[in-house]
Amino acid sequence: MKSIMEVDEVRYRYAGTDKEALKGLSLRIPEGKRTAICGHNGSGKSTLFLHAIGIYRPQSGQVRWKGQPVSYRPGDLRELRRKVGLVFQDPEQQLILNTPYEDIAYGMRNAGLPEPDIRARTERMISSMGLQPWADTPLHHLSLGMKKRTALAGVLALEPELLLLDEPTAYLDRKSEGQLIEELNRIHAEGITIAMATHDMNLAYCWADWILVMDRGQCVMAGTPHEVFGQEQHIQSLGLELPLLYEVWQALPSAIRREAAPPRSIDSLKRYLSGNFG
Amino acid sequence: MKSIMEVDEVRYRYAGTDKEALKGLSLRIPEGKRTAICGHNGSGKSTLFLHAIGIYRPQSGQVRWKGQPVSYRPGDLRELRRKVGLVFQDPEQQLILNTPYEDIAYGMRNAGLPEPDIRARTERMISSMGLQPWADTPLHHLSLGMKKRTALAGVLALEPELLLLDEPTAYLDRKSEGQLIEELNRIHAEGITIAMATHDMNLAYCWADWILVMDRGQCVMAGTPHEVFGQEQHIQSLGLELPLLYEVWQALPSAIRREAAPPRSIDSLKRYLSGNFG
Amino acid sequence: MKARKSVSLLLLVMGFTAFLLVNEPQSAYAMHIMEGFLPVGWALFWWALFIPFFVLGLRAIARITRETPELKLMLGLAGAFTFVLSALKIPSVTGSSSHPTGTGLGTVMFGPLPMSVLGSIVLLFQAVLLAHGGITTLGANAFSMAVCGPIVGYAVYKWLMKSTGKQLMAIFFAAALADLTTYVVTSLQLSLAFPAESGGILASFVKFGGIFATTQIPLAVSEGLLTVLIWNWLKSN
Amino acid sequence: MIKLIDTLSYSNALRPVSPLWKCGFAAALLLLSYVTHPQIQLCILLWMLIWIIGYAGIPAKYCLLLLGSSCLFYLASLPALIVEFKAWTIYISDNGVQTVAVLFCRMIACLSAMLFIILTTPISQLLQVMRKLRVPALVLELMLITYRFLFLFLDTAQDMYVAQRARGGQYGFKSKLRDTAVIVVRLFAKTMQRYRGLSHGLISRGFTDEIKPAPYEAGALPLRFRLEMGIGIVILLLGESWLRWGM
Repeated sequence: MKSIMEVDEVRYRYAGTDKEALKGLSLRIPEGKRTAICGHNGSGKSTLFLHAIGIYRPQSGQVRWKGQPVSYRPGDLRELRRKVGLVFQDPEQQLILNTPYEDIAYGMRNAGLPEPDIRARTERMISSMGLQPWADTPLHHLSLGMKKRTALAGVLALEPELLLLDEPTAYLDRKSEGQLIEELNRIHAEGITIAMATHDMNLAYCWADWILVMDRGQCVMAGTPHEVFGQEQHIQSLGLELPLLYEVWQALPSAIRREAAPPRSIDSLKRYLSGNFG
Repeated sequence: MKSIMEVDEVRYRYAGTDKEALKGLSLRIPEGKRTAICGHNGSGKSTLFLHAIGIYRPQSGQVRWKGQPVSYRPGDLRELRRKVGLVFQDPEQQLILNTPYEDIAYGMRNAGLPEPDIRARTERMISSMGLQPWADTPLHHLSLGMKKRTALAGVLALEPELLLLDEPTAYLDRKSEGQLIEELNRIHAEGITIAMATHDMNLAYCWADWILVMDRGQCVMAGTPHEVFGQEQHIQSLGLELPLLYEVWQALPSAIRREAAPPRSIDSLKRYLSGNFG
Repeated sequence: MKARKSVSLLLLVMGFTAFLLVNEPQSAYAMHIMEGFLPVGWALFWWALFIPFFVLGLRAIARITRETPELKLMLGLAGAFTFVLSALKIPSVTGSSSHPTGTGLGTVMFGPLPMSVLGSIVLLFQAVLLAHGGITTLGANAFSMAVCGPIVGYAVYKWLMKSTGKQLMAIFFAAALADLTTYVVTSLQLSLAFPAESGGILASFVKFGGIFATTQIPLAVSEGLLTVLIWNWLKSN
Repeated sequence: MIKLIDTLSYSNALRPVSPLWKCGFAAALLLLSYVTHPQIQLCILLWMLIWIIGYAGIPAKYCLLLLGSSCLFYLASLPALIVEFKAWTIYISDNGVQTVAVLFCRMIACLSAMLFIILTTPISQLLQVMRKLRVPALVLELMLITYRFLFLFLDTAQDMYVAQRARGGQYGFKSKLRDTAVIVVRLFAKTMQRYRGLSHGLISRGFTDEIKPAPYEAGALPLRFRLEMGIGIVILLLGESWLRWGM
């Protein structure tokens, strides 16, 4: 498995605090996969992301992009930030201009793309995200789900190779969450590597190909969903809960489960049950 | 079923907007129960709460407290606000003094309680909320979960008869959410009526005794969790999702479900399955 | 021999100062006279001069908040906003970055008298939370930044609006001149306290003014431009 | 920097000590620093460092960092104080050098007394002291709200700044100026939003016309400190009179 980004023994302490936010963190984000990075608030997920785009610089250790150590010269950093798109948890933080149309173009204008290109790409993003009816609506009139989609569109417009998302579904209702996940799967199908920080274990379980678990500034588990959640004890000792679907599955009588792999969506559970017992 | 607060045909339109936030809303909050008010963002839940404590005044219709129409004279309003405690979604909105210890006392000082009483009650609240280690830490050093507990403590210190909570679990991780719910159940056991606005259907399903569903400024469903979620079609037509546990339950073969009532927590599901098929 | 030593010392000090002023992002805070710098007489004098303006501002605020107590919340928040404004790093036309004072924008938004109160609160917090400025010199600093700056800014704004009607130009000069006034008054305060051996107060004023001009004049231009941009945005939203 | 001082003021070992005593002590030393000779002023500096680093447990590096960065103004003013122009010649005046030396001693002594206060006493306690000193309630209320929201707004501004850099902004003079303007505007909108939210939040908690602060709670001052303060000040005074009148 090739990794697109590697973090090696990184330590980071915020100025004026005693506690280290990252305590010798090492992890790899595999290329071409959908990775979920799980952990509590304060486990260092956001700090990790700010290292990934070179906003923070490790106090010791190294961040590598496609095997090469990240260079912190201003020009190289801009280049890196074009290849690695970061969508922040709070779209209010990220949205800069007045309307989705203007805001989506912001990053491209900074990157110095020619105006006709910017216009074409913006329109493409707007329509693929289903934002046409609101393209010229002031952002503060939009719902949170809409704002999140605008923030995502602004990052995707730059055609990053790696997309990082910080708690993308936080505080979305299930409908907007579903739309967002669909959108992410579409993007992934186009060949973009995606890594998402989340504390929603249900989401991580049903969406990710690869799971990393962070705890107090370190990466403590890594593997496929089945590998990671198979270690129930370990997960629970970290104070994380198991995915509901996984728990239900484990609670079913073994006569029903047989040797089947645990289903990762409610639909596949339904299909399994109706196929075998309908 | 006696209601502690009733809202009757209330209409309210924010100044400068065309849309009515409440369109003839009628609902009853039953006394002594745990009520969940569900609905999308923008369905009028927060506007309802601001009516309940008399910050907004209905443009038509009536709000009744224990059968009596609410009076909007300043003295009566202060009295009402002592009986009805409102915890806002964003704790920054209602915390004003520097530390949990000082802030929890704020409401009591406004109510003109004698100092020794204030001190005793504040200390009681601090310890029952598990805030001792942070009692003298400035608020801006606390985590969101801690701030939410402080805001709740400040409201509870006034010993309200009805406690209203606006999206109390928003932005909390699952662990803090669990602590908060436990706290609410303890308060409820002491005889306080609780109503919580939420769009987390899983939470509403497993926590509430009574569920109200709001949609576009009206109350469209009311009943026990089983009654409300039994109307699957109706819930889904409102764009709300069913609780995950409920869906899983419905997916189980009817040979397993038999005539049992759907379980409302993962533990009771496990117990049911192991009791019948273990 | 002695002269050569003096000259090399002089060059060293000047080089060091220039380095600090240009490279230190906190150079604008350096315009706050530090704790213990002014002789006791002058420190008291500037306190005495500042307090009447503060009281006037306070009375203006008390008048509005008596009718609508909630406006207190607004003014307190405006204080926090002004503090953050003064803590933002803005690029200066010389290429280094600096901190705006925010008095120009605050004056146009909240008026000069409330600004004298908010500005003093901001200065006090800068002294207590950042160790920039001081308590004994708060009177002098507040007089230059929270009193003179806003008054000049406001007067310039009103006058330009009346005579030309060009709002953006008025905003630019209000913000830039509020900044410049602060700088000129501070230089004056310093030269009064430390007159030169030869040439007295005037020579001293030229010396102090000359040193701080390297950062403060570019900063005033930048802050003027920034305030115009902000104003454009606020209007278009 | 701002979070550093704030955090230290809440977590240092002298926090429980009565704020009124600490302020009185610091005020007395400020006054002494203004009227005494350089030798005494340097004693004040040393004594204050013992209180700050020794008794309050502030790490020495932070203390020296703060002393150093505060001297920036002093350094910047140096040329103006010692360089003289006369008849087209530039020279360093001996008087100027002496002024500068004397000034340095006074300033560093005052600075250490001020650092003692700001590093050991949190703002909330300073507000209580100011209330005791009869600063108008309105000023204190405004300061309270300002302080309460200062960190929130700073974080918001910082977050927006980071997001702009993540999206390739804040690069070059024009883009920096424009992006900073956007931050200010967004922050202003948020300020107004906060204002509405806060007024609802406080009204629901019974706010009518004033924000009632917590009452002053006198912390104890250990006898050992009381003795050291008293004896120390007497020794400084004696030293000063000896220097002045050669007793």
